[in-house]
Amino acid sequence: MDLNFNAEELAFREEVRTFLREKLPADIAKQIKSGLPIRAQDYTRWQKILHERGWGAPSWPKQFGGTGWGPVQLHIYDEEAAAAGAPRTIPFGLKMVAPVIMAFGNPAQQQRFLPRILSGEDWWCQGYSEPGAGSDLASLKTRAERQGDHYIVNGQKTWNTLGQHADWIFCLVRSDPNAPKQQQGISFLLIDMKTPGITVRPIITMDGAHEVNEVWFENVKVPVENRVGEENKGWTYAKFLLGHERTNIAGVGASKRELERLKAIASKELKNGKPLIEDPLFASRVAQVEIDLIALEITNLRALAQEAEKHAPGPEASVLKIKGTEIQQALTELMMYAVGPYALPFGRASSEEGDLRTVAGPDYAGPLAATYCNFRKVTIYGGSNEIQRNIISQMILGL
Amino acid sequence: MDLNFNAEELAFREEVRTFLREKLPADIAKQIKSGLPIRAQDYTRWQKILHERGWGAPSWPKQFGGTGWGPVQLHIYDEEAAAAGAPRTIPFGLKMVAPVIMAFGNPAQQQRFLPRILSGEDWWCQGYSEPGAGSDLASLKTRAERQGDHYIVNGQKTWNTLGQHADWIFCLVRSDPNAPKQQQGISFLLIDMKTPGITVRPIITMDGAHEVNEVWFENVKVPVENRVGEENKGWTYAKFLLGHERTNIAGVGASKRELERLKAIASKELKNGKPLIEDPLFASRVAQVEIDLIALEITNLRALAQEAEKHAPGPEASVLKIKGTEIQQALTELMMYAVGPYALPFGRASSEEGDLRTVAGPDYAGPLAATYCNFRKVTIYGGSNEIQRNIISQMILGL
Amino acid sequence: MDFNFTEEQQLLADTVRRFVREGYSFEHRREILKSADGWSRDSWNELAGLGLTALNVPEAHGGLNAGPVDTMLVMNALGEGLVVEPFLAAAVVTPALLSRLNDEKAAADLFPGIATGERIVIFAHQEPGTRGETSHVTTRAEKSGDGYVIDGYKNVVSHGGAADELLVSARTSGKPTDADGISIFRVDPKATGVAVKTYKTIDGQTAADVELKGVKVPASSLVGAAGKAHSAIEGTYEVAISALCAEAVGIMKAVNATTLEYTKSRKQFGVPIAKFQVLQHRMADMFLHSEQALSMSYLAAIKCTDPDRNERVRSLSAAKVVVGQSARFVGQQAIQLHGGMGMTDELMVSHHFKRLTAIDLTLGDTDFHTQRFIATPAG
Amino acid sequence: MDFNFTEEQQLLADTVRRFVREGYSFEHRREILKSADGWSRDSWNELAGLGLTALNVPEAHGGLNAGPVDTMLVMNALGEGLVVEPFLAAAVVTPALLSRLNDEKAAADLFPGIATGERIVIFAHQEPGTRGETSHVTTRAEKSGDGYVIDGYKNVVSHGGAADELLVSARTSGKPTDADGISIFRVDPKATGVAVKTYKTIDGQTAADVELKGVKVPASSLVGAAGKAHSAIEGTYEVAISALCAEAVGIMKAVNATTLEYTKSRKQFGVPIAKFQVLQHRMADMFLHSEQALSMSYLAAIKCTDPDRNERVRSLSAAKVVVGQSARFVGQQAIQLHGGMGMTDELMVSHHFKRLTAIDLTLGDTDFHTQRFIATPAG
Repeated sequence: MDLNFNAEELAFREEVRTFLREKLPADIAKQIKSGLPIRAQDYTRWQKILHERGWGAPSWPKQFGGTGWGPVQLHIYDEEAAAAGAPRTIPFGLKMVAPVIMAFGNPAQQQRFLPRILSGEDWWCQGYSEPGAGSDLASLKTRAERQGDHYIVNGQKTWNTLGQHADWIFCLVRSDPNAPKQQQGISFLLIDMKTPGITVRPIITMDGAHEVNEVWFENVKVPVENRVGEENKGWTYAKFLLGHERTNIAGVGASKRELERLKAIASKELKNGKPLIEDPLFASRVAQVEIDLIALEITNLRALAQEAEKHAPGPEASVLKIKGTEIQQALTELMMYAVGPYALPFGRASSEEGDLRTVAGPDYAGPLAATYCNFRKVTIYGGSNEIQRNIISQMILGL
Repeated sequence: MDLNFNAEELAFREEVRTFLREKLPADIAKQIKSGLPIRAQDYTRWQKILHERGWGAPSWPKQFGGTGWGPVQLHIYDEEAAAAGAPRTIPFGLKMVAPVIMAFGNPAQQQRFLPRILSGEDWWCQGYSEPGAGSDLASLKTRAERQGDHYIVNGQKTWNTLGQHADWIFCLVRSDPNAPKQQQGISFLLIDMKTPGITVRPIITMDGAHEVNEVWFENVKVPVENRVGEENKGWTYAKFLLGHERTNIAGVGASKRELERLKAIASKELKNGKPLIEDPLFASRVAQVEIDLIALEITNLRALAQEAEKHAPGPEASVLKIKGTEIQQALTELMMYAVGPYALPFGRASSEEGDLRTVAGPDYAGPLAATYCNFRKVTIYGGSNEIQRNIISQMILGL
Repeated sequence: MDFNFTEEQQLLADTVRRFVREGYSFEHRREILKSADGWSRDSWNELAGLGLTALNVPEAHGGLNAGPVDTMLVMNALGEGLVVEPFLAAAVVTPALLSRLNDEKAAADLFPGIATGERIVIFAHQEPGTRGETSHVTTRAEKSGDGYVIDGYKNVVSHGGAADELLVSARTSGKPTDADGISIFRVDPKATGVAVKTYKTIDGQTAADVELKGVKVPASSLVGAAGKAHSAIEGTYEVAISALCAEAVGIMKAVNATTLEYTKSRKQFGVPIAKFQVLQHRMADMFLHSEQALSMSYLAAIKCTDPDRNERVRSLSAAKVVVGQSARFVGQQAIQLHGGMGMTDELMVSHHFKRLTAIDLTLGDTDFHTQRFIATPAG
Repeated sequence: MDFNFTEEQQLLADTVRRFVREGYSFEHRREILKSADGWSRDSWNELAGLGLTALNVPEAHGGLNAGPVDTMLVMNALGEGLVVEPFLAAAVVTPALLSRLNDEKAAADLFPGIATGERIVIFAHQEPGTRGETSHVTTRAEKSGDGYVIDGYKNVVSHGGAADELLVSARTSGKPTDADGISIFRVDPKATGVAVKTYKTIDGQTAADVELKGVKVPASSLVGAAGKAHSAIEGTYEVAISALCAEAVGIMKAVNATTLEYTKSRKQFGVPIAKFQVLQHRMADMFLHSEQALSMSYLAAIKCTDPDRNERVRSLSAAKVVVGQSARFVGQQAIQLHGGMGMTDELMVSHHFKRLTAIDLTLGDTDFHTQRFIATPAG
């Protein structure tokens, strides 16, 4: 047993670090390390840089232009990128629709869509959730009626993340309303966001951000050639996609970066004239998160090692999701409490402007309350933590 | 609104305090204030003293020899008695069977049983739970077959508290196995513990104590005159009894006494050469319990005030049970941690001897781990805290 | 022992509740939030019309001379409606301070306008690094000729931008955290050297940073005895905590009700999510928390004017701890149980959540009050 | 990165697990607990026969020179069976100490008997007030003629009553918590002035208080350099923590399994209680805790011999915190989910619970290790 990386893995880490040091734009890294949002164009800029290096799709197999990295390399890459302040991967193209197209799409679809995802030319978004159908995804109602070589799509999707920037949306639609079971009669469509009849309506969240949308479809014509796989078999592809969604869910690298930020803030803030980090209660709260994070890091490595052997992430991913998100929330909470009343001035987030105005107090205080509010989502989305506990009790405990 | 007691209530409190100061035997108070068990005979001794004063049954109406006190007086009495180190009331006679006999027993039963409970002559125990039927009490299996003017009782009761000292047991038995519903066909019997066929087998708990028993009935003859109320209507009386069981469930007085003991111990124990109570983390844990207890005290007073107006405790009792027991457990836990490794020497509890040997370390360390273990029961018995949360969600939230 | 309210108190509570229900809808509040000032003079006048601005003003100065229990009932109702007008800052805190400074002239000058709601007077005390410590004052007032020159910085002053006049705490002697040496000055926010930077806060309220640079004030602007303001400030602080606790309790009540409603109507897998035992127990815990918080808001109201300082401090800090922890639990779980919908600006629950968050960050957080409780011996 | 064990390690783990399953039933253990000594020489000899007493003894002295990972696997299995024989005290702690003291003569004297299991040598270090602080030594050894006179008091020495020989830490110079000035002496428990008071502990193990009153020992009884033992003691302590963590992980695994079984079979209102979602999530949380604890037991095993002191201390304290918190949660919830049955002496789960409780109280509790973690800067 050896928790350390081997020589080969260490060399790879060095390669990643060098690349990040040389190529990661300083303005982007600064924003991220300050807890500030970046602009859509920054994500694309970074994707193009990665693509140039051949690292546009770390998780794809080589045949489609991916790196072919194994789980440990992927992990090293993710952690280093997070620590350096690289943008997170917007998953909808690279990690969601692409694996589905690779596995179930036809060669024409693969050639048409994958290279543009890799290069950052196409921004994808997700059309899964509908109002009233959260965890119960299969109850979706958006209709697709076949008319010749087109489907006519009508309905409404919600919780669509960053769709305002998207060129394409992948959608689950009900193509057979008479199927005997909910899960049957669903098809998987790729839809050009420029198609007439699509309306994107912002959902403003309590942190003031425009991160999610409702997407309305009104008689939207979608060529049949944009259907992935068989008609009415979409649920199979949807489940496949959800199995891929949890990649790097533990978020250890990003949490380490945020822990450092927390410590930096708590060293600057004063309590009774001394740095807050020296207050015994606050120090113990920081230590608790740090210790939990150390444990999560190893639990994550164990899951990786298992994945490397079995080639499939198991229900253990639920453990990573729960602990990972609890730690993320604890970090945002402690940072907010660290600045006390200066967390209150509301620097409204705007990913358009790539900035978050600090209206009063130290620069670092600006985004903290908004981020705290925003991070309430992490225990809700991607299968709420309650759902994750259901999964553990069913899949691991056998209940 | 006034949280303070009025003049009349204050005068009553003074009366109680004076009585306790003068009449509570010092040896008993010392045991209790040291967290040590007392002997069965000590409970009886104290009951006789209370009886002499006319306070043998604080919660009974005057007509049966009770004090006729209202909820606030009862509360004051309970709190003062707990603070002074008086024995807790063994509830089975005074608070469980007696109200049932008063409400549903015939005059002969009332005259026969109640005075001997009041005087401490009869020690009662409870025959409710059975193996396999915990919270699901109505599924009980102990059979009572009518033969002339007797019932023949066969079966097994468990979690019988202190039955080894008991003169009488009240039992729920199944008198009609063919009743259409579980709750029907149950009768409520009073059984002399000296009747042939009764065997009391100790259940030793993990703290080494003999506090609970199994009670076996083998062809035990019980005169029909010992049945309370109607045959097969016992479930009604059982429910009535359970409604009375939660009296003083918050246990604020006893917890205040234990909090003082915790502080005393933490002032004597050292950490880094200073009193443990000055350690910032330990102090914050003590403060947290103390603050929770302050809140519980007022929540309890609010419930009392409501009870005084409505003359019936509501589902709010579940709030008191949950918070009360959580605080009790926190106190036993902190006391154990306060003495550190000296909690480990196992001073086996023995309520027979009324003592608990400290085998090593300071006297106060002796009972702490055993008490910690013992107090795991408080969130289990009297309706587990999970059941209490069910009650809140059903009866208060209407779910 | 008596948990009943007087008929007048019941009436007051009903009146404010009716105002919130009928005159302060979520949509109406949304319009107010969008406005430049971030609060509504019309709504303020309505509150004044109900007598709320006079509530804590002595009778001698045209007020109702009500007590903390009345304030509690009002804050409860205002909390439920998330009313953003400066009732706490201008009609609770300022009168509490002014009453405690024993300055008849200032009282006679200021109270009548406060009572009618015409003048908004705001106490500017908090500074960066204060963290709840009432004696933390680095702003200095130096004697200069007939008056004083004030230099310092006050931060996140609730409704500071709405002030017609400021009451500024400044040190006339002593070191930054000495209790002795703190004085209160009347300062015109438009005076030379005063810079008021107004902004909105996450909870939809407004606040301001107030910079004082060589601000000259006459000797007559001193309120109360020089250097002796600390005990008045501390007393005011306890009154403010009590009011905040009551506000949080009102919010929690609303949050629990809306969460219950939401989980009953929201279906997943064909059943209302309120049928899931885990969520039922979560809501039972939310109820438990809010019951304990309610108890402590009663204690806070009763004890915030207790003459025994230690008893007062311990009770108020204990209340702030219980309410802070409850607010955090109830708020976070309400969002969690509302799922994605709870994250949106569109539902009241996210606004309730933000105000609960702000309350925990105001006047000292849970850690601060735990430590203050520990440091204060029982009476 | 590699989470696999070698074939030899697998074999070792299987062997010990088989011993526990086949040779150490709950009933057998119950008999051992009832015996006067509270542990079984026969079982001890069986463990020795499996090579466990030689595991941590250097090869040069007849041992297997295994590492902390092997110890981890053994402790895991012994934990599951709640083996009460002195493996940790006599076959892990003592060899770790002796190896670190660099005293060839003492090593040559003591190791062979330790390796065969024939001699039980116990390290007596802890004193009242130690609370995990390794440098807290008030026992004094004063030079006197050719030797030393030792006075002091050691408390809750694990298996102290079983010792054929004691290794006693005593201060030859310095103040009570100085790292410098601590020495180790070989002491015969039957020597004049030594009083060993043996007792059973709540977890079914045995311990002793050892009083030393004017105990005369020759100069040759000093092991290692005078006054320089602290770093060896601290290193030993980390090894012991690592072993304790592994034991707790073994217990938690067993506890989770038995709780799952119990809730599946126990019916209330006609359904197995495992069907209640609240209990399902509770068990999911128990699983989560034990997974995090397992991870930390790996880290502890790898880092307990790390040459970088800060890295070692931080890792081991972090491990003790996670394992302590997990042990508390898993233990308490296991009893809660077993209901009344969990309270009884009759079920293994109550014994598991008590051992988990004891582990958290041993070698510094969660608060102590949180503070040690905070006080130790990252490498």
